[in-house]
Amino acid sequence: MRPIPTALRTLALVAFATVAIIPVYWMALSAFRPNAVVMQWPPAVLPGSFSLEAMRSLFAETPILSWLATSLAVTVGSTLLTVTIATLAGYALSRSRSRLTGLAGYAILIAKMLPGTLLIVPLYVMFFQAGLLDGRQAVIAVILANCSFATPFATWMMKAFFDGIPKEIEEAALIDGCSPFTAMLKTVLPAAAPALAAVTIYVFIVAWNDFLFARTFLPGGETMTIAAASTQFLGEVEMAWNKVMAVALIAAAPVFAMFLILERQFVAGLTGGTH
Amino acid sequence: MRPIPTALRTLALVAFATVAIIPVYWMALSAFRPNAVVMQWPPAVLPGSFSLEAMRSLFAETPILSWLATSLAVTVGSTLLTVTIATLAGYALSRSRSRLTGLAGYAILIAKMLPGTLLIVPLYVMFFQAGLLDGRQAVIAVILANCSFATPFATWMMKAFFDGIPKEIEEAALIDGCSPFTAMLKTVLPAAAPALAAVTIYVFIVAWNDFLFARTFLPGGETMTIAAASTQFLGEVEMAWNKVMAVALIAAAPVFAMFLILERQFVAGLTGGTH
Amino acid sequence: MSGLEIEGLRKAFGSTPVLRDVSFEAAAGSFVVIVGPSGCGKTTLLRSLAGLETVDRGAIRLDGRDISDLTPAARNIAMVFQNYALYPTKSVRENIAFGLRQRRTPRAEIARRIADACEALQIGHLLDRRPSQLSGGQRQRVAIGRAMVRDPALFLFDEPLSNLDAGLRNDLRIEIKRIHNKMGTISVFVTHDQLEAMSLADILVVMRDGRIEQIGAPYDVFRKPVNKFVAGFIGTPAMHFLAAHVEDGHAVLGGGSRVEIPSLAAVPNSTLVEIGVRPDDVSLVGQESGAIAGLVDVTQELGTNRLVRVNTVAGELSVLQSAHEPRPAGPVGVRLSPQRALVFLRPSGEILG
Amino acid sequence: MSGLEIEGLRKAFGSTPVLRDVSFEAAAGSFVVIVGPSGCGKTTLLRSLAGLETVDRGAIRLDGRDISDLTPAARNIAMVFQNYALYPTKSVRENIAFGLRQRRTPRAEIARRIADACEALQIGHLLDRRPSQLSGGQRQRVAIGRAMVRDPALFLFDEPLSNLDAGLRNDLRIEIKRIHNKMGTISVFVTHDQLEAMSLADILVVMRDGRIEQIGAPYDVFRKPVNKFVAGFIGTPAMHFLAAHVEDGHAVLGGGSRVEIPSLAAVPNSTLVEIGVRPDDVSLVGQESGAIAGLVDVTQELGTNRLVRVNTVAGELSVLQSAHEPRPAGPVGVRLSPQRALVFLRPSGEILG
Repeated sequence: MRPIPTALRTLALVAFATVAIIPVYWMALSAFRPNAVVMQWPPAVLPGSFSLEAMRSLFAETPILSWLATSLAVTVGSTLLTVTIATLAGYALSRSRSRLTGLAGYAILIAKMLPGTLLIVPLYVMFFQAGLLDGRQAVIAVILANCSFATPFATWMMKAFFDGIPKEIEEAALIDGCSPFTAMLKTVLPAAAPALAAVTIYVFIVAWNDFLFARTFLPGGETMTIAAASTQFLGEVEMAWNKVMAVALIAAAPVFAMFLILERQFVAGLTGGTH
Repeated sequence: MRPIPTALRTLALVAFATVAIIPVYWMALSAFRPNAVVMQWPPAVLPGSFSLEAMRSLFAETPILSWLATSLAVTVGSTLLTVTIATLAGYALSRSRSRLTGLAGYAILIAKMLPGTLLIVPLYVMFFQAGLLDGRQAVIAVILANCSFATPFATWMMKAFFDGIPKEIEEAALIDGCSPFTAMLKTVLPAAAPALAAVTIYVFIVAWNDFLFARTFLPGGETMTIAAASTQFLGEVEMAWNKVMAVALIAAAPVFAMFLILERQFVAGLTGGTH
Repeated sequence: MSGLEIEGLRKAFGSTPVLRDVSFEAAAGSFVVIVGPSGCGKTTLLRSLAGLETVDRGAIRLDGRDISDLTPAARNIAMVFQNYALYPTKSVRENIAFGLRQRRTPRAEIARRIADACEALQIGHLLDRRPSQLSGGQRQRVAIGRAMVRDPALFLFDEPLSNLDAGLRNDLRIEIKRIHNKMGTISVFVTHDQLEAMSLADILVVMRDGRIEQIGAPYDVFRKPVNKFVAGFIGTPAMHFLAAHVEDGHAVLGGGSRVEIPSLAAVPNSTLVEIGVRPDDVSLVGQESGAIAGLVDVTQELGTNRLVRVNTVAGELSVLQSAHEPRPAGPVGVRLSPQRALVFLRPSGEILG
Repeated sequence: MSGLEIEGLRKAFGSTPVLRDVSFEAAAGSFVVIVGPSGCGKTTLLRSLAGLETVDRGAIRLDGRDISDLTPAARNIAMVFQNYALYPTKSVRENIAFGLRQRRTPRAEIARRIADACEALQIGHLLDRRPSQLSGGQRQRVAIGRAMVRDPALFLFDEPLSNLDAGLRNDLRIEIKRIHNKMGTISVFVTHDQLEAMSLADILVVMRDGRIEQIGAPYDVFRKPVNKFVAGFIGTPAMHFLAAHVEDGHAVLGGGSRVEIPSLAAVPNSTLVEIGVRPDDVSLVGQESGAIAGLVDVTQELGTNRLVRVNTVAGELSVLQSAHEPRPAGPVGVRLSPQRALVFLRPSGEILG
């Protein structure tokens, strides 16, 4: 039986592919074309006219290496901080029986919905008052902001995963001679490896791609992340579109790489199963 | 048994609360204070010094009503478009047995990870070439961009929910005398109401809060969304911080309201159960 | 012909055959139970009857009409699913009425039929609830009611009781049989539980690997299985098998015990066989001559009876004895009842005679 | 004293009492099965023995030592969980060795004990696999092995077989009993399945609502239940109850049938009672005088036997008869066996005499 007609299904999938896949395809294509080909109308939709012109001028004319370094600092800092908090809080929420837990879970659900735009104004004011927005130490502000943004969902992911690890496993360890702390360390944490990987990827991607916090808090120039820098050519009168696409592609590459490497853990972590 | 010490749990929850809740609290507090109180150091952390000064000057001195109207147009458009595509594609993916489905599911998982920053450059180029970035019609560009960003996760949510509705329900309807199409319409769609609500909220929030696309595609001035407008005061030499917080609060209010109204459906939709 | 005829059904998923030439007939009013281990094709067979699967070859005739190519809606059948498959957003009343509404049954007639179903299934007080507010047993009652009001020519049951606990399962089994007896239509019931199958069936269909192994009345299948698979699958506690070879009309078991079995009289010497023994066809005796020597392993009280597992020189055996008797321990003798023992050929597993 | 003594255990979750003064003793080597409907407190009792729950009052003594306040690690117990609770990231070998490693058992000793467990449970070929690569039955074998190698003073089983299917459940039941017999420690086994409880127990503990209703050998509990709850809970097929009142040493049933029951001789007239009748204590006879008149409702084949449900004037009864006999239908008579009938007082449910 086919409960829905094939035509409808095909249509839906094509619509989906159009909105989700084509922009990425177009970016990859344009980054390796001469600007003239990119600008022609109607556009050349099939691959062809390979050129490294954009890449070469990028490394020659922009502080792209410094942007990448800033991105790396922000990303590593945000990831370490967030994963630590999310793991501890997620475990605490998952294993606690008290009323407080229900409330905290509720708070997370709300906080999960808070977008960066909502956070940025109060964070800006707080960081400014704390003197964090001067020069290079603004990187710390970006890290804290990313953490503030990513912690709720990361905590929720860890909690959901810990929820899927039966508490009987720790109880078996207690009976087998462990203390509560070693029981967690030796039985639950190893089992949570897929969730840790998933949360790491999530925070990595959020932090690496952050545009809002970096653009708002960082002073600019060389001290800018690659993701934020990638948009700064937009709207110029004479745009080198292939160059813009090349920056965007370089900014996107680590995300794709990370995803492809850790994809299996990530899926396991998302689906939350221990088996 | 308490598998983890109370101290550790408390610490984790406090860390969580700090990063996730305090900024919101601070924003709500500051929006209703005189600027002098907001700026004082050390900050006054408890409520007090109520004032409507910021709100009043906001409505008097900025085109805030036009910003709200633009936000509304962008949000309604994005939501309608995305929910329609996500529902059809999610149902098709959930009920199809073909190989194609596995591939499409995989594509969604990847696309889910693509942040707005990655999309923006190719989208800008495409929209520019299509002539969508002139004046007020740029609102359409923002709608398409939001849809491109939100569709993968929305589709995944709908698919996950449809997956939780046993196909036997449609089969029972077939046996009870329905055609495949009426079976879906009369039995599956009503059951998917919580998922529709959840996806609607998700897209609504994404679109309402979008900063990146609005800031990049919209011409500015009166044609700007409230979320994007809320940050444009940051970095001014003489900041009226309470005014900034007030804009941020107004920008956030509909999200909170929507969340509180539809919260029950949303949770049901997230957890994906029909029962 | 009035009744259900299935002729040469074949179906494959990709290159995996799931139904290989399945044929049987059932007269009007019979209760057919299809039983077999998981993956034997029983559910696919049922779904083919419903029209939820298309078959590659073969015909399904209901009351003389070929329904093989009809849509599920046009077959005049009703089905009860394992997971109940109630419409989650509709009330119990709307669930039951849905099929009748789709067929534009008059309002008064719908009300009358719902009232009948409520009486038969004691679900009258649930009519305004949603499925999510019901227990598993209540949900399945409603699903049975939804099938019943349609007054179909064929009732299909796809393991309807396997999500329920033991007590409820037994109650609902009796109610299903009662409703079947009252309505007089044909029912086809799929289960993997052989005791459930035995207790419900007029016609028992035992399947394995997409084929029908045996069809018959439950007691006939129990007493005269056609092969070792059926013998081992049907019956609780399960049959034990002892390897043996034939010598002058006797079965010579491991350890050398000889048992004279009537059906072996004409079998050539040295034929390899297996002797199938049900726990109620053997008895514990002293360590006397002629008995198979063994050691009591584990005893299990069952209430009126007791099941004694004995490790004998010929293999493992279970013996059912009255719980009145003293609990055995240590070395014992086991005596088979030669009239009741079944003989299977090795390695084919076919029954002898 | 050697053995397990439990004295006056009480526990409440909030204001809901789950254990109300639970006491029993079990000698060394006994197999105790705690059985009862869900929510009766049986699992809480077991977890209290393990130290996973603290009790509000009462004492637990194991071989004379009060273990009530010890940590789970210090109690020298082992436990098998319903969901197996294997360590998911460790191999089977590491799972089994974990408890011994934590206790710094020498390497050679660990290897020896693992070898023993592998032999007893036939899991030698699984040692290098992960739990996720095992079937449910294999996982539970490994969990039993993990408990076994610890050589504890007390084995705890928390419904270990309820996630397995019927055949496997029976096999593992026998293996658990075998291992228990071999090791000679005390086992406490919790289940909601009364047949499993009967078949495993030396000492059967029937619980309801946080209290122990009856303790005894399985056959004694089956034949001499202390009240209607235990009588109805223990035994398959289940006991039926017929309302009656006493008149001159007879029970007068609904419809007026009179049955002389020895234990009623000294009971005052008009006392309200219920007569408990197991299906194997009644027989079908013709519609002769003295028999209870009834109509056959549903018959269920069970293999060697057949269960016949009869609607009588006195109430619903089930009759177990040999499947050899012709299948009954229509009006019949039912005769009780007065010696086997149990009499319960109404409304208390206490047994008479």
